[in-house]
Amino acid sequence: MRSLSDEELIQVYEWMKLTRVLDDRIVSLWKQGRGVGSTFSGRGHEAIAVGASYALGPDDVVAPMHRDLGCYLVRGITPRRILANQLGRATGVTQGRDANLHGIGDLSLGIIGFVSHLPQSMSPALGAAMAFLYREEPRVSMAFVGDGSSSTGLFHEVLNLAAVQRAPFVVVVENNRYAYSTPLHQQMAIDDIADRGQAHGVAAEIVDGNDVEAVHAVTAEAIARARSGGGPSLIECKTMRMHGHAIHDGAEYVPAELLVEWERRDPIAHLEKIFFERDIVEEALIEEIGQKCRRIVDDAVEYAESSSWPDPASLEEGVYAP
Amino acid sequence: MRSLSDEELIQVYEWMKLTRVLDDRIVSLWKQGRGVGSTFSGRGHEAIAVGASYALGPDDVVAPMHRDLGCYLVRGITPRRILANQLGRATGVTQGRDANLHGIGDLSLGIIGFVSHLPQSMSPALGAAMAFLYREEPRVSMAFVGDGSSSTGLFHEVLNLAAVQRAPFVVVVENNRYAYSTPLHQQMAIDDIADRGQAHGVAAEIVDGNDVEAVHAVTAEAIARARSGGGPSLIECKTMRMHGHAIHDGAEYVPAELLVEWERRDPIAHLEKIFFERDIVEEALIEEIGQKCRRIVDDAVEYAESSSWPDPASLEEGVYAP
Amino acid sequence: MTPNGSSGERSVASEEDRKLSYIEAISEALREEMRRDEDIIVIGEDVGGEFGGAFNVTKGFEDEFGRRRILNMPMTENAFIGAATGMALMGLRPVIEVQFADFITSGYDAIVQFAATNHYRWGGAVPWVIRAPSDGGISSGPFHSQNPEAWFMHTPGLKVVAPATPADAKGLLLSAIRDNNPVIYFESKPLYRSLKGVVPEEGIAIPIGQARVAREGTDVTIVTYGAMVHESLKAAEEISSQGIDTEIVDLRTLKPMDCETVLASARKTSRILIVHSANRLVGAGAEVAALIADEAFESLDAPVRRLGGRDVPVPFSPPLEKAYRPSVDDIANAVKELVTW
Amino acid sequence: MTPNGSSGERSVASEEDRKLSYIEAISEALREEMRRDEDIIVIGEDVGGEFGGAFNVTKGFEDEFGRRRILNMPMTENAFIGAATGMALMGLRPVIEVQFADFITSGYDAIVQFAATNHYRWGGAVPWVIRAPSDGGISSGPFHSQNPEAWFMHTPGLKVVAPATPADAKGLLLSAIRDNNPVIYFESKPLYRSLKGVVPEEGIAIPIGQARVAREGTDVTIVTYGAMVHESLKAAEEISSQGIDTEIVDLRTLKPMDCETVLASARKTSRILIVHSANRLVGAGAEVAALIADEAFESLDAPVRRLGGRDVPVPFSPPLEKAYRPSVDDIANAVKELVTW
Ligand SMILES: Cc1ncc(C[n+]2csc(CCOP(=O)(O)OP(=O)(O)O)c2C)c(N)n1
Ligand SMILES: Cc1ncc(C[n+]2csc(CCOP(=O)(O)OP(=O)(O)O)c2C)c(N)n1
Ligand SMILES: [Mg+2]
Ligand SMILES: [Mg+2]
Repeated sequence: MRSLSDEELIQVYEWMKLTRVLDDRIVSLWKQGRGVGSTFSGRGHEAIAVGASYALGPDDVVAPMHRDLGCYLVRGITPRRILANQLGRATGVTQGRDANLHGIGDLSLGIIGFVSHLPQSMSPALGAAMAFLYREEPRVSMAFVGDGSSSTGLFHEVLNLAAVQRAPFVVVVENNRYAYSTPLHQQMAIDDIADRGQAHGVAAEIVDGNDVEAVHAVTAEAIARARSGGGPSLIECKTMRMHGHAIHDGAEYVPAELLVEWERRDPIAHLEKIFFERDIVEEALIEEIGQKCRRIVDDAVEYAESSSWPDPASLEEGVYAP
Repeated sequence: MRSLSDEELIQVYEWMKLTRVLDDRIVSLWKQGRGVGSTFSGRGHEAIAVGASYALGPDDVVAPMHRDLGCYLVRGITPRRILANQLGRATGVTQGRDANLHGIGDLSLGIIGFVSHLPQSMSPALGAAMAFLYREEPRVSMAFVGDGSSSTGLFHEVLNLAAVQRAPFVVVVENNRYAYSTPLHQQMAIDDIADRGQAHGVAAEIVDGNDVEAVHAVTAEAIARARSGGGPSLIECKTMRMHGHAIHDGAEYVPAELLVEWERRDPIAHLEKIFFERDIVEEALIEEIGQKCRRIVDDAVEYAESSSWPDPASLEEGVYAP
Repeated sequence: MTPNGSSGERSVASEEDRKLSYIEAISEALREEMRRDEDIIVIGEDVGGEFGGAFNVTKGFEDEFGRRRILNMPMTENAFIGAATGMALMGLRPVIEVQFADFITSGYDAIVQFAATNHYRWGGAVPWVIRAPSDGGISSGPFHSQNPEAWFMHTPGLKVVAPATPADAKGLLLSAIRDNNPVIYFESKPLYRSLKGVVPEEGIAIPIGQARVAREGTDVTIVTYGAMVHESLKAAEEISSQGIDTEIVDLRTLKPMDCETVLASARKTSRILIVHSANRLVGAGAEVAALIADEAFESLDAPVRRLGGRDVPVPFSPPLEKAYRPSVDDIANAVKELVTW
Repeated sequence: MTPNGSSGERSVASEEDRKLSYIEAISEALREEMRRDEDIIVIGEDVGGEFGGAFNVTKGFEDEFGRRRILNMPMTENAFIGAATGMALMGLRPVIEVQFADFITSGYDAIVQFAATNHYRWGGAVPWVIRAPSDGGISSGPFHSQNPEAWFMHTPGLKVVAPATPADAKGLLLSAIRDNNPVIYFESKPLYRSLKGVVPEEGIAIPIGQARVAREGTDVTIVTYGAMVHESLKAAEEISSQGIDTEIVDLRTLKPMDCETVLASARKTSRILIVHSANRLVGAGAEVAALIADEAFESLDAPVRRLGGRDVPVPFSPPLEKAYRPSVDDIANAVKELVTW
């Protein structure tokens, strides 16, 4: 299950750590009342968001969602732009038009921004893959969705269409056991979301979503297959949502044991353990990376909080493309 | 595969024959320019429509569609009411409000009328099953859909929800190899629609849709399971659409060999062969049944054509229930 | 308070007790109806468990009514609204919660194609209610702030209500549940906890199709509904000091609309402003304006004016959203312009 | 006709040749654009093969352009409209066919939530067109006769066009395809083969947002679009013998609407009738009436009148459908009433 060199693994760790530090900071800003509107935490999803994105090439396209902070970062959206977006500033990706991680799209970085209606960004992501097919470009498109999304009709329409078109398309399902307050067994009568691939002739695989090496290896394989004309894949990453659905949600409906169990499997701690076991890095480097991440995030907070608000006079600009 | 007594099989034959005679008559009326709007033929689907409906009890509910003339008949909608509906008369089931077989619903007969948006009647049919669960009534609900419908998102949402609720619900897929002009391989990358059950934990079975005994046996089993708390089933009936999509469609896109092959497997001729092989009926009875059906249909045509048109003054009546 | 309390005591006590927030009034109406009628079930995402919905409207309902009546759904609006239609056809009265009004589009076919047309087509009545938490003004961004009521007013076969007060929230929900047709009940999120009001304990149903004169006046009429009723009331207070006497018609029901009340007020004041938070363009207000321009034309002394959301997705950032929505100032200024026209 | 023919010869020959039916004009526009621009692809149900769509608009296209550009879809409107959005984001220009305008609701989220809002939110342009065969009058029943344009006019970020003539059908399709935004192009089924007209061979794009005065007149204005332009023209001819001189404004684009042309005509004639086949209630005409009642109020000499479909599902049976739709007589009578008002 190793598809990453030691150096790459350290890079992956840096992204995961930055994701965690930024995520923690967002949570604390909101708890302090310094946020605007609502926000989401992707705590626990770092291995998926980073591991899968890291397997993509620069010309590939990805449609991340609300738990995928790490993906935005890996693709090149800076913490400054993300925080400014979350705080509704003119310097945010959407210039104050869309909320938290919604709408964080940037074609120059190959990112399709999502809308709340889940999983509506799956189909544009598939469309990107169909455009690559049409133009005979060796590019791949990837979409992230949750367990909840896997019960929607659109999820199935998209998988089926991807299979019929043999599109270079990879779907990463982040099965974090809950859709808002609704546990898996109230959402579906199957054990593995990967089984949904069979309904459409889409190759499917299950992976430990808290093991970044495993996530990367499986995704990299799916991407390679897609790139060489082998069609779409579905990858189910098993994980756990470690905070509430959104910032205001205390998630009292989640049994405490479940959180304890999954805290033990924290993806970042897991990777650190691997580092020590395999003697890849010294503790000092871990410390250093942590500090670097905190500096980046400190800077981003300052940047975002001192950024100006959008000009109300710009309200009606940009609805239409010129 | 035998779940019907000889007598029942003769009854089933009568329904299939009546379906065929009425269907043929509708086609010829429209070809003669005596029709109103468009219409559909269900030729080739008689074993499915009749076989599956015949397995239901009087208190069960069914949501048939545009190829299921036989189902409406078995449930008790008379040829008079059907033809009057197709001709837009005040005496039709929808009093001239809905077209051809659309909207042919009648709660007193346990029929939910369908809308064009496919397969929108699946979810009300599931809702009926959920109402039976809630009221602890030993009733079952059945929905018919085509191969085309099995690729829609709603199909999957409904199967999933049915499985989670363990609803007494049976879905009959009429896989007639085409959705309008689109052949199966352009619709899906799988061979058997039954595979779609696995995505949701729904028991699935494949059956020869031109063999009414087989259709009945499999459906009866699924109904019995549903009625005793065993949850939903998916039954894929393999068949062929023998005419164009609708009356105006010459279906030039269908290879002639395919039609020749399936004509050899005509469900009514197949049952007649069984009758002779098993020595169940004499030729005279077949002849008699045919004549009876033609008389019923002649009467229905006369009734419908001499029925009055709806009163334009009634246009705005009935939009709302009192 | 006991039912035996003297009437004097009772009314004092109850006036105190019976101040409910807008959202409490919704919960109470639903709970009372469910106690009264076993055919009522609740269906939607996250409505069950300890949680009781994204806004906790059905908190505690699963405990009281059991899991069979409080159906937690997977994220499948199209399927579960359609399923509710089937339940309704079988004689139940499902109350559907869409988590935000914005997500009603994910079940659009089930609503506008199936449920809305069913009774007309073959006579099967569909007595369900969709509770749709709508409207913005609270930095929720383009997908948690929408006001889609106009789409459903354009759809034959639906009824559409939009209460502006706790008493109406309760009374209209009672009527919506008891109605034998599909009713979309638009809740005003900005009023959920900010607005309190006296709510009769005994369920007093507010008839569907009746507007309410929220303020009597003689100089100008504001026709409005939902949260904008309160912005309009504030504006009216503000300008009353300048001697302008504003009448405010709270539509309460958008479909079928109470044309008589609207026209009577238009004929009385001769000057009309229409206000809503939904997009102005082809919104509910366009219909009101068209109605007045046709049937009260002779009475008009000034142009029929409309204020509504701008023709952009509801923006997230506070300064943008503020510019997007009609404000008390916008309303006051528009009224002043009309009066001096 | 050769490009080298003398101009005299050419115009005679071309006038003859160049009479196309409304639907031929659509096919021609699409074919010409596809020859010009490799980024244009066609996507929809049954659009490929020998068949070329339910109305054969793309018949022969697969032969000419290959299967890679003519994408036959499974019955998955939500997915394939969304996929078209993704293609558009990658720089292609998909032309989507929904088989009937009625089925556009099955892809509602993909249209109103994703595609419409995208450019505003993060700047990704979505240059697609949805071709939507709409309107009735030909006994197609409630689900093959709908006119859903008002819903999309209410939606920020979309453009909406509705050509009434073969020349406009071609010219507006060219503009829609070249536009960098999502455009919904409503085709009028009743005009498909019944209406012929001269269509310029060279693609002359009709700008989006420009109305057309289809008939000049001085006494009264009819504002209309689509098939009702022709019913209005007939009514105008009929009553011209009674000395009533009717002006007809064909909107052509519904969003963004050409308010100037509408208002100019309203100010000129002072009497307005609005006509469309879509449900009158909260329809496109409500917006036109509201616009006029506001901005041309001073010029009005009579109430602003509207004729539209009744607030019922489009009925199937001919006598009912006839009663449902505005007729030439209805239009003529409404105009006469306005003129004598
Ligand atoms: C179509 C639709 N319906 C309802 C919602 C409200 N909603 C937001 S997130 C969510 C749960 C999503 O669960 P899942 O897909 O598992 O993602 P997670 O939040 O667990 O990562 C719901 C129901 C929505 N966003 N879209
Ligand atoms: C949502 C939706 N999109 C498009 C159509 C147009 N349409 C009518 S029938 C049909 C094909 C249906 O195929 P299938 O489900 O296999 O049923 P069959 O007609 O073959 O029995 C299509 C595309 C529709 N009815 N509904
Ligand atoms: Mg989840
Ligand atoms: Mg089929």
